[in-house]
Amino acid sequence: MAPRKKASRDSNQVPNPLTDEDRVELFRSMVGIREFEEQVQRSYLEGLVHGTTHLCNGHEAVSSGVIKALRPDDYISYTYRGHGHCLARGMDMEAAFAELFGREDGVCGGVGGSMHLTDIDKGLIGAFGIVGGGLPVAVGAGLSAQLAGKEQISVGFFGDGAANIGAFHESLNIAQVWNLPVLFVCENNLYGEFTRINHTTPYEDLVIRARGYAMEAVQVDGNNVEEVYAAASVAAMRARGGGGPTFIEAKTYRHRGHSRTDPAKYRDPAEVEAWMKRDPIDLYRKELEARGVLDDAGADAIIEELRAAAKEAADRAAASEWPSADQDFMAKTFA
Amino acid sequence: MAPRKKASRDSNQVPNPLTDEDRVELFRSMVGIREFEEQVQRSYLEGLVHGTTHLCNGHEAVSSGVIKALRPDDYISYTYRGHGHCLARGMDMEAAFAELFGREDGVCGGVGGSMHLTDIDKGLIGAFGIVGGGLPVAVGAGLSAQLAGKEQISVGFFGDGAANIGAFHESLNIAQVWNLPVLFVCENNLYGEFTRINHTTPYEDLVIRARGYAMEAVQVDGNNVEEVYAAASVAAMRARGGGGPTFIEAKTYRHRGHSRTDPAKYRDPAEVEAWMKRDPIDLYRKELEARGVLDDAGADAIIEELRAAAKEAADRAAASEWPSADQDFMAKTFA
Amino acid sequence: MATQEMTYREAIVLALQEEMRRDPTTLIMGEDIGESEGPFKTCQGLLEEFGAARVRDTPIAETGFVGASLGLSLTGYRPIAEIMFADFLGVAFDQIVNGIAKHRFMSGGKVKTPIVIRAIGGAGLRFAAQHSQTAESWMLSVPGLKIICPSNPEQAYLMLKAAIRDDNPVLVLEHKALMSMKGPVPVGTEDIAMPTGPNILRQGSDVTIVGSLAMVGRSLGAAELLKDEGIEAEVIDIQVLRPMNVELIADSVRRTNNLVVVEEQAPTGGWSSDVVADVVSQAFDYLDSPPARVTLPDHPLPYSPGLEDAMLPSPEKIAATAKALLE
Amino acid sequence: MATQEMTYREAIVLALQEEMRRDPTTLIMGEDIGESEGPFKTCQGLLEEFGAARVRDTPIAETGFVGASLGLSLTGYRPIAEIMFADFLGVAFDQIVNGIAKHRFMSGGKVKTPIVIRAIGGAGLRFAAQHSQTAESWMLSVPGLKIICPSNPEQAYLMLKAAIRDDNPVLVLEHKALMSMKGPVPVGTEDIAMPTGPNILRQGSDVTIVGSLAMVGRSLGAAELLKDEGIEAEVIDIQVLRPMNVELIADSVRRTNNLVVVEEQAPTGGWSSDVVADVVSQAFDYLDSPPARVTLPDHPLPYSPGLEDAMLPSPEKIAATAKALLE
Ligand SMILES: Cc1ncc(C[n+]2csc(CCOP(=O)(O)OP(=O)(O)O)c2C)c(N)n1
Ligand SMILES: Cc1ncc(C[n+]2csc(CCOP(=O)(O)OP(=O)(O)O)c2C)c(N)n1
Ligand SMILES: [Mg+2]
Ligand SMILES: [Mg+2]
Repeated sequence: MAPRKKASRDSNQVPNPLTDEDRVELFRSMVGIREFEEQVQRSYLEGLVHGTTHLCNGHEAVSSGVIKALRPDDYISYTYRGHGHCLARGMDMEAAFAELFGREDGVCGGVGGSMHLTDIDKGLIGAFGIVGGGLPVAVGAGLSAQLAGKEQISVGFFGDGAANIGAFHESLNIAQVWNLPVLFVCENNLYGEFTRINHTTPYEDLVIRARGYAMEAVQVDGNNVEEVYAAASVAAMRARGGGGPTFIEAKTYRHRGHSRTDPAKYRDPAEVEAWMKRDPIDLYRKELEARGVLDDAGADAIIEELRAAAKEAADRAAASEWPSADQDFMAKTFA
Repeated sequence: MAPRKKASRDSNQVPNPLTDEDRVELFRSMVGIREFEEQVQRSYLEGLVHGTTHLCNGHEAVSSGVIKALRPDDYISYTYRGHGHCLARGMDMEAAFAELFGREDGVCGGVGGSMHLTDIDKGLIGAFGIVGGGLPVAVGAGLSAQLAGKEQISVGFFGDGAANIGAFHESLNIAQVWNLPVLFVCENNLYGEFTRINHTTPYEDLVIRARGYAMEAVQVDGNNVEEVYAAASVAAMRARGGGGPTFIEAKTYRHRGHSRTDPAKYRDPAEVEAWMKRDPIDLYRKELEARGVLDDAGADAIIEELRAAAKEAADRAAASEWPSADQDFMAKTFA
Repeated sequence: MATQEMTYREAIVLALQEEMRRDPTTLIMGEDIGESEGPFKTCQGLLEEFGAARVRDTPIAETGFVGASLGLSLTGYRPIAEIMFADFLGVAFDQIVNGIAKHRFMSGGKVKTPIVIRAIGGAGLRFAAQHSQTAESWMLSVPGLKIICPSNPEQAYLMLKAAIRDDNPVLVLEHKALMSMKGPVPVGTEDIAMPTGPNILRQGSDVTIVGSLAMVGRSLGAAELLKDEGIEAEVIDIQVLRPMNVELIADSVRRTNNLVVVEEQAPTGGWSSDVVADVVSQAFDYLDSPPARVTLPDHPLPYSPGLEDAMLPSPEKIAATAKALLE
Repeated sequence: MATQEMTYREAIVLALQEEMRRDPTTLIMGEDIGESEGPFKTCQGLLEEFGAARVRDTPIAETGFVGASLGLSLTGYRPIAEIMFADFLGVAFDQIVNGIAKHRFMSGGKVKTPIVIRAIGGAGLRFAAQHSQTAESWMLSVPGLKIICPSNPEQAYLMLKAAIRDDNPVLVLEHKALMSMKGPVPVGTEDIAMPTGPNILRQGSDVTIVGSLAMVGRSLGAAELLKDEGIEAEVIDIQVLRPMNVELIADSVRRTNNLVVVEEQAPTGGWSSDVVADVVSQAFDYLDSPPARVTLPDHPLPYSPGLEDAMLPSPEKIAATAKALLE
């Protein structure tokens, strides 16, 4: 095995090195997310997805890489741009589509919507539509994990834009003071909605922010899924062992606009082009092919399979019933 | 003149070196604050001050030193523990006492109270009772100063405890991104109410927090008024020149409890003793005497004078009328 | 002054533009409002005309920039803060209720705080529970704050201009479902005054229907339905939620003897209860029926389109409620 | 179970103690609540008995620790968050209204969020504008939240225990002016239920007076004054603000035919309007007079003792209001 590129000073001690099966699984995970999102876009244009939706194309290596490093009883909080995290964690595609379509079979019965996919049984504790809003919740889950004493951890995913809001600050400080097993995973895609990071933050390397909390931190290529995995594995190991939280900055890029039909005209074409060349799925495919883990046909087959799976799941979801307006909503409000 | 101790790498370039008259003024400023607060405590025990009050005994060098570095058109925001800032800026003692006593002649007509002394004509833009609440306001005043283009600056005073709240974070980030002329002055007295900093913050040197914003920062001995002055002068010069904000951590200690009659039993007696030995007024008195700027009798005379002045101001304030409940409060609510 | 047909959104843009031209101490802050001109395009052309110093893209930090508006107002500026979705008022809440709304009073009436907070709220666009609130009831009880709600392009224009000229903190709640509503706007109006109470939009003698924002149009729709049944509804736009003044509504009720209030919020804690309570105390003897309220149900708003539609007060439901009172 | 005389504050401590003993998944977070036992001493002895893992001093970061309670509740714990002054609910507001209150609903009813937020509010102690609010009206319109208000030691004890056992987010508003009120408390009660509506504290046939928290005692005081004039007031403690249920009040009004609601908040946006609106719709034909409300004035609370006292609804003012209805 070729030596893996170092993600940080610790990444050469990855606790659970990947097998080839793991690698194929990672590839499948990313492709699954991509094909799901592509189908969401098509479904959106067909009028099946309502209101708004925030696609994560381009970010697949972050969700797939981090979540691969987790155990089944770990907790994850994420955002309105959270389809990828849910799928990487095993959310059923049909249930996810049905939620986006507002149907009864949706993972939240159609009342949550695209921004709020939640599946507590998988540790998917919530998708937060208020920027930064999920981080205190991740801290709470981290405290829970610490108290339970079962080496669980909690992960809070968030964007670069979220690093400027108060909830972020309070969360990182509390996690550090209480030495909580929390991974703060910043998906730095350089934009908060339509505004580039340089307009809102004093620098582009958000890993710097962790210094203010004296928190362990690492910056990774968020388009390199194994590098993400390695960093998350190390951080998870540290957290499970009582070593406290880690800030992981994953440099990535969103391929599409912020939401819906945003054409993202505010981005420099050269920047877009440079990043599109670094598509995390293409990169990994090349790496796996170079390593002989997958061949071209094998990779194509996976893509075909998952594209078809997404399409079928969407079709089934589109056939699902609308939720009844006569149901007992108060029972959904109060337990 | 003996070389001044270095506060930071820049402090040997203090833009406006102090004259002996300045030094006496600084001493008077600190003594005035101390005598005011001592009188507040007596008045509190006599039932003249209502509700609660937060004394700043021990912090005098911070307010006096920073405010000495300001120009008349600069802006200052501060906290419930804000009597010192107001007095250092020239608030009339009687008007301050009258406010604490809830009288008509109070600087806010008796409706503000001990936590909310405000005097806009002196640039004393507000005392904020919500921890961290004054910092966004200081940022706004800093933006105002930047837009006006008159080399004004804005200062936001706050405590160590406030460095953990969201408003702090958002304020520092905005000030840095917008390169605003704001001095963030942290009076690190090691306690937020009854809880020591080590329970709430990952370290005791809050200057570290500034790193997360890539902000210029300096730590000073908050009980050494000239060191505070020097650091503030440098930061003010930088801000006026377009160099952006500075974080100033002033290490200090409160001599009394958090508020009212809190005996502050939660503090280690050795810690209290060590700090009481470093009373900023005693230290400066010794320094001025050693330098021959003041002699013992001169220092005593200043203390006597200001003690008497505080007493008289309190007596006059106590004789002031109660505000009428029949007045037009809506006119105080809306302009 | 000329009347021009335009959308609610364009009316907002025009008001901002005219007032920013008029007064160089005005400035606007918000997320993605500069080059991107705001997610709802409510700041179209502003950056180009007024430059980056006065049209400021902020970090995602509502506490920070809303709080900054207090500092600006105390030092000679007239800041306008745009809150992209009214739901996000929650993250700036403390600065609004404990800071901005109280600062003048706590100073003994010695400072002025000319601040406008514009927030775009409301349901109907399938934005689900965290992006569909009008949110005014959160602040309805906060002394020191004015709250106004434009329900059409003319009001969007006039009210925003008035708010910008007002020397006090004004929360202007705009409704996202109204953004493309068209109507005549008296362009260039210079004689501007803050609205001080409600406004009668349709006269009628049988029942008074009061609404705000998107509920005004639905109330007018209900009036049409009622007309078909021979019932003449008077429709009133509440316009000003704070300070609340129901005299005109009480007057109307003295004529119609029946009252329905329509609110796009939960049944508890909203302004419709205030209207009922105040009207009852002012016009008790004139009421032929107990005032009725049509509100959202007492749970968060669901995402699914059919569900969202079923929750919102419809013209049919409003009309039925009014009719029931008259029976 | 034995009845024991104790203060409101001691009743809070006891409820916390008993429930934390009963259920190891409970824990409490707040500022200065550990060694210092809380600024109002509402956490006396807790650290000693339950240790620092379950009695947690937090940084000054209400958004952080209130939000953390949502994460804890989703993962098997029953967190209790103490907000030192109810006024500080403002800084945690978003987490409460957009997060905690909506999370179960948005999940399709699939998660449980057993969270208690205790907040100590209220006027009368000369704490001025930023430290004297009861603040409940900020959240009165927020579906998904329960809000309860204990007005005496027994209720402080029973309600807090019930809130801790409830599987939903409950905001328990305690009043700082009641902290040293003494009364009998049924120590060790195991049969606990969440209150679902108001409670009659004094029977009377002439007028119904409804209050909450410190206004309950003042209403009882008013009833004594009225008695001297031959007027029998029925005094009702609203107890539960959310979900609001006024049936018992409407029943009472059907007997007394007159209603006064006393609220320690501004005249707009508070629960007294909801009570009036709901009672009017349920008992319209039984009302002999328009329901009256006694509230704070529509400006922030002033500091000066005489001013503060003049603002608060006094027994005299409540009695005079009731009397005026009967004239
Ligand atoms: C408190 C708050 N303010 C504003 C918004 C509107 N908003 C939604 S997403 C977003 C940008 C967030 O950027 P980032 O954190 O980088 O995440 P990304 O969308 O790039 O994944 C904004 C401003 C919001 N949801 N919440
Ligand atoms: C948001 C908020 N939370 C809690 C409080 C209660 N409180 C008042 S002062 C204080 C401690 C503040 O400590 P620090 O910032 O260090 O300032 P110091 O009092 O030491 O000067 C606390 C917790 C408050 N006023 N505001
Ligand atoms: Mg981003
Ligand atoms: Mg401190």
